[in-house]
Amino acid sequence: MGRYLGRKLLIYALTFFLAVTIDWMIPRFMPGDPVSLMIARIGTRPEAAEVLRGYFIQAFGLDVPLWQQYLNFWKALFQGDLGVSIWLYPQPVIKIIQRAIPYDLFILLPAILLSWFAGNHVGALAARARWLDNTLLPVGYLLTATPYMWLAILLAWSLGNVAGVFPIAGAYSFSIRPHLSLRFILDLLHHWFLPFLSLFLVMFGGWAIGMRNMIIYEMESDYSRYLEALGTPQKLIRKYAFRNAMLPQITGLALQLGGIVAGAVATEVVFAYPGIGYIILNAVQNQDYFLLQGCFLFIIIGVLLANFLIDIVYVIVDPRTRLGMTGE
Amino acid sequence: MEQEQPKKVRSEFIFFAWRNAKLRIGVSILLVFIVFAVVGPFLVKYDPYEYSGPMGAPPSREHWFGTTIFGQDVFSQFALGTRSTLTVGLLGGCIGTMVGILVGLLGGYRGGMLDEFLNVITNIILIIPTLAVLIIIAAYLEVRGILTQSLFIGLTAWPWAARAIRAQTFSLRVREFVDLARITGRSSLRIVLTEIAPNMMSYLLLVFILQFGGAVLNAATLDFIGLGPTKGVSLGLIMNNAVLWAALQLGMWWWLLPPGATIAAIVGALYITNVGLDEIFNPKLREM
Amino acid sequence: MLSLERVTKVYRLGAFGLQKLIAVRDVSFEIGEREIVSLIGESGSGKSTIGKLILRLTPITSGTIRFEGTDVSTLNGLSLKEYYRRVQGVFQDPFASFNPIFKADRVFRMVRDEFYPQVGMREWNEKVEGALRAVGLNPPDVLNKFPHQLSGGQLQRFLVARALLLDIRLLIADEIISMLDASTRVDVLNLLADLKARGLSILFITHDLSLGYYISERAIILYRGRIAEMGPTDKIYNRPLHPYTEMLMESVPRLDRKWEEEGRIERKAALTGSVPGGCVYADRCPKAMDICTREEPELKEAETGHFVACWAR
Amino acid sequence: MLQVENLTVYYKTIRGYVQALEKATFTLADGEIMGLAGESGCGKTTLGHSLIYLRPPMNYIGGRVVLDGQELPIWDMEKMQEFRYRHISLIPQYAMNALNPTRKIGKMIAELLESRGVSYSEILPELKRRLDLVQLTQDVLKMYPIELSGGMKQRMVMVISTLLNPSLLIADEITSALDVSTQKAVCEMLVEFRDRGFVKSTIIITHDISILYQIADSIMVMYAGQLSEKAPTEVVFQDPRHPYTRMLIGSLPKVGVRYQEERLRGIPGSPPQLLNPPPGCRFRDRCPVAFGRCTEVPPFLEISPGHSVACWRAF
Repeated sequence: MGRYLGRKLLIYALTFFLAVTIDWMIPRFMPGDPVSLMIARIGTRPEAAEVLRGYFIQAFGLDVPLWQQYLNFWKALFQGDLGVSIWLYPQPVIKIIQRAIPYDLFILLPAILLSWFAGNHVGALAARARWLDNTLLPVGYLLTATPYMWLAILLAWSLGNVAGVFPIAGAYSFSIRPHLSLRFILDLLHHWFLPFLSLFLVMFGGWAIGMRNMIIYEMESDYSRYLEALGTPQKLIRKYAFRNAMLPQITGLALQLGGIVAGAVATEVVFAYPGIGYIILNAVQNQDYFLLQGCFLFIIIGVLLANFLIDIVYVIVDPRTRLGMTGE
Repeated sequence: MEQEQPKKVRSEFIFFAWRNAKLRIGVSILLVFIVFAVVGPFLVKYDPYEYSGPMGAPPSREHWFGTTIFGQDVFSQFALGTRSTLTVGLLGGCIGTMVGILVGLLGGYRGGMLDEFLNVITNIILIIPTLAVLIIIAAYLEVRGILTQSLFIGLTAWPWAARAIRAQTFSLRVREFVDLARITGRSSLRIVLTEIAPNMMSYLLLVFILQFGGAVLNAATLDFIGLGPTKGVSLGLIMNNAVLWAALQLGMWWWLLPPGATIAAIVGALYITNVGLDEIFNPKLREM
Repeated sequence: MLSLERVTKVYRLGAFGLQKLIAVRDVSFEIGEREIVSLIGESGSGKSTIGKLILRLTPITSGTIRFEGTDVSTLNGLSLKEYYRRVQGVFQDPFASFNPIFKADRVFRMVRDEFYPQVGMREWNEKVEGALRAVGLNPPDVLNKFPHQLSGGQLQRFLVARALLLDIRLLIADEIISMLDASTRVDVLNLLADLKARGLSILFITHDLSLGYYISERAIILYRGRIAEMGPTDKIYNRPLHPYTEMLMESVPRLDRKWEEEGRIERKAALTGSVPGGCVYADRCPKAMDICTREEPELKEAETGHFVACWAR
Repeated sequence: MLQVENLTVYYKTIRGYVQALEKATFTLADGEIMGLAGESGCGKTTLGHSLIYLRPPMNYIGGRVVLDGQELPIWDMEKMQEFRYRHISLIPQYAMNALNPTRKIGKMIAELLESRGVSYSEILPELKRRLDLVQLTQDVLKMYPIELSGGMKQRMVMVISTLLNPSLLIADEITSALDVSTQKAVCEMLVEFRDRGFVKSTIIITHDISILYQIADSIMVMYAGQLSEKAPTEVVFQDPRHPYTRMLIGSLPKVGVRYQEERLRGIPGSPPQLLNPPPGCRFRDRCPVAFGRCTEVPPFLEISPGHSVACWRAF
């Protein structure tokens, strides 16, 4: 078990190292001079441009040797200093991200966990009921093939615009100031529902299909056949198959995280939901590179943490990893 | 009668391929869009960004898919966008598959430290969310074209393919026919190309189809955030503009719905084709 | 002709090759001209690894393998090809030995591509047909077919015919009949005897003791990568010196006497298995002494040509 | 006591029915260990499995199976449920993978038994006794299958399969994956299970006839989906009457026989395709003594007590 987690941790550490390096490298080694580019795009008067240039050179730390820039970058990182935003100047990037994170968790955690839970159960049901299988499969494939933002658009248009049941922008109404009251919480949930639903639906399709295929595979495996030959009721065989089919689904969750992040970004853009995704959109539109870099790092950290959590869960549920019998 | 066996094998494949409804449906939908991507831009009457009609008009005879809030013809954008989206998918899918094949075959056949190294790299890139990297790269690129976009999408999408191909190579490498080729004095490269790769053809096709679908989705997401090609049109970009210019609030469904529906249909058709092919290649999944 | 001197093979396992598995340890033996030697062992004994080492399919960890005086590990490129011209192998699974998507006679074409590119097609085809007849196959029956259209026995003969196309001196036959049906097994076995009559030497790797007796003059008994006993086949079979060989001889289901007729071996001994220091068989050995758990016995000549690695002898 | 009459089972494929088992008729006495031998694809596994677990693509075509005076509804997956495990049990060929990898073995047995309405705690003392008998420590109940070696798993499955004292046990190729020494131990355990009354009768399916010589009371030889010969073990080896049996036994290398002294012969040719097998005796093409009558299917007739043959030359 120690070996298994140790190996994973090593990979995560390397990943983080690489991600930070990419983050540092890209503005420096991409063709073109990012500083001039930014100034040109911001398009201020010449005097201001000089001031900006000075600021940028200092902020990037471009006036010292490369290796020192690199070390400084890490140092600043550990002090929580991700630079200052251009879009919301002079707010520090980290503050902006900190504000957005609760919204992301609020959307992502329920969407991931519920879709995973529901998808697995419905998929397992589909594996034994033919009518459900025949309807679930096409629907499931269609859902996984749907771009996140389009499902979001579809929901916003149908339930928001046409039916007018749900609001289609923001995390809460403009008319309310955030405070702890039932009215505010209900308003929050009202705004939360559509983005949540669109994420939930796309992911649900993938989990359901994955579970259905895995369970059929497990039901064909040797241990299932043995139990069947001994006259075991289907109920127990299904229970075993379900349990064992869950294991690859857990690994699948770790692998899907990257895609889920992308989905969340797109969904937030559609609903103007103030999470990291919405910030990214604004950063892109305002050429706010520091903010982009910060978002990138936070996404990596989040994904790595989630991966590690999933690993721990996996070790708990699969005896084979506990006994050190498998390497991967 | 014995002599006819090989023909029988092939005809059996065609028999199953034809009988497989999933494959038939998937391939037909794909064909429709491919034909449209090729022919569509010739049917277009307007420049996609030209202000050619009334502003925000619903579909009409003159403007089949209506107009944007600026009076641009949505159908023109849509036809060109479908072409560029399919191109990115095809190119990105090709690049991703190629790199995956290269890394997977190399690591899987060679083994040892090289494999160990490639494996760690693969795992790392697998964990990093592709989109985040793409966003960072795209943001710093001054000029973004379809080619650069495909390149970057392909270069970040290969890890899972490499992993799957590596596993396949591993299982093929220890098969006796590989040993037999080795004691015939064949070089490693030739063995990989003439013994191992041909046995994975069906598998590589499946990998490519999935990479294709993934590339289409990735490109759409990038375009939608505003990091798509700086010139030209794409389906993601149409949605991006629609959302930015409040098509949602204004209820301009003709601007919002066609691009996403097309992406969903293309990717869905790819997935269904994939399942169908899998059933044909893998007799265990055939329903008797 | 072929000699192995203190050959050792260690596999590296686990992440970054940190774990080691000793598959073959300090194995030395020779194969002479026109000789069939049986290499007998259970699963995990390292018998197939030795075959792979001789065929250069896996690199040797230490020790040397010499073929007609040349160190095999020094071969490369052309000299390795010349080696393969003289030393060939046939493997256990006939169906896995053929690339399933190509016709079976592709293995012949490969030999021509690599070794005889200058030979004309007609001459080559005659040569192939000659080789096929030599292994008891009727060329029109088996040529131009896919592997799955042929039987396991036919495929194994096919591979022997492939080896015959070269000027081979030594054939490594790794469990070549273990996957064949009883009715065709013995024919392939007889084929090996015919090859010997044509002047070939054969290393016959098997787990089936009765086959080893039928075909070979000398036998080598392997246990966990070490040679336990080695010598003339009839001596090993009729008067085994190593307790492991004794146990094997008692356990093998024979058709001439039943298990009940002899004293039952201690069942527990057959069922446990942990790795100690000293003699690798000590934990299962009914005759184990103190020294057996401390020091590993060397292979000693107990009588002329009959070697055993056991402290009790 | 098992009586099988005209049991016919085909495999359904896209090209038609593979006639894997054709009109098998035989009886198995209480206490009998019968070896079922034949080449791969001769239908021995089909016969074994159709007695307990006949599921698609296997198709029941006809015939009767009577166990201890009761007819088995082998064509009905549901109705057979009652008989499985309690009356007929199976040690599968894939015994190494037959245990759920993510359940502790004891827990799995408990759930299996409870699902069949048997109390685990009541049977536990007997289970432990049997573990002792097959040289497994009681700790295995607290282990996961992956912690056991191949031989240990094999024995574990033997104990599980026979825990409810079935009347008939079908052991499918249980020795083929084992080493010589373990093989012997497992075989002797099978005999001991019979001797102690854990099972009444046993069918051992194997391609290794020398194993059967060691432990079987009788041997039944199959060829291309048809029964060829059934007789007490000694008779099969001393006085085989079917040419196939004779040639098969003649081709087996024995310790003490070398090619220089006695060159053994295999059986030329290969078995017919079972998709459209030729009419009559299916061994006809390879048989050295075939004659005109062999175009008719020979009946499987008892020619002396306990010795049945399907060959026109033997009658």
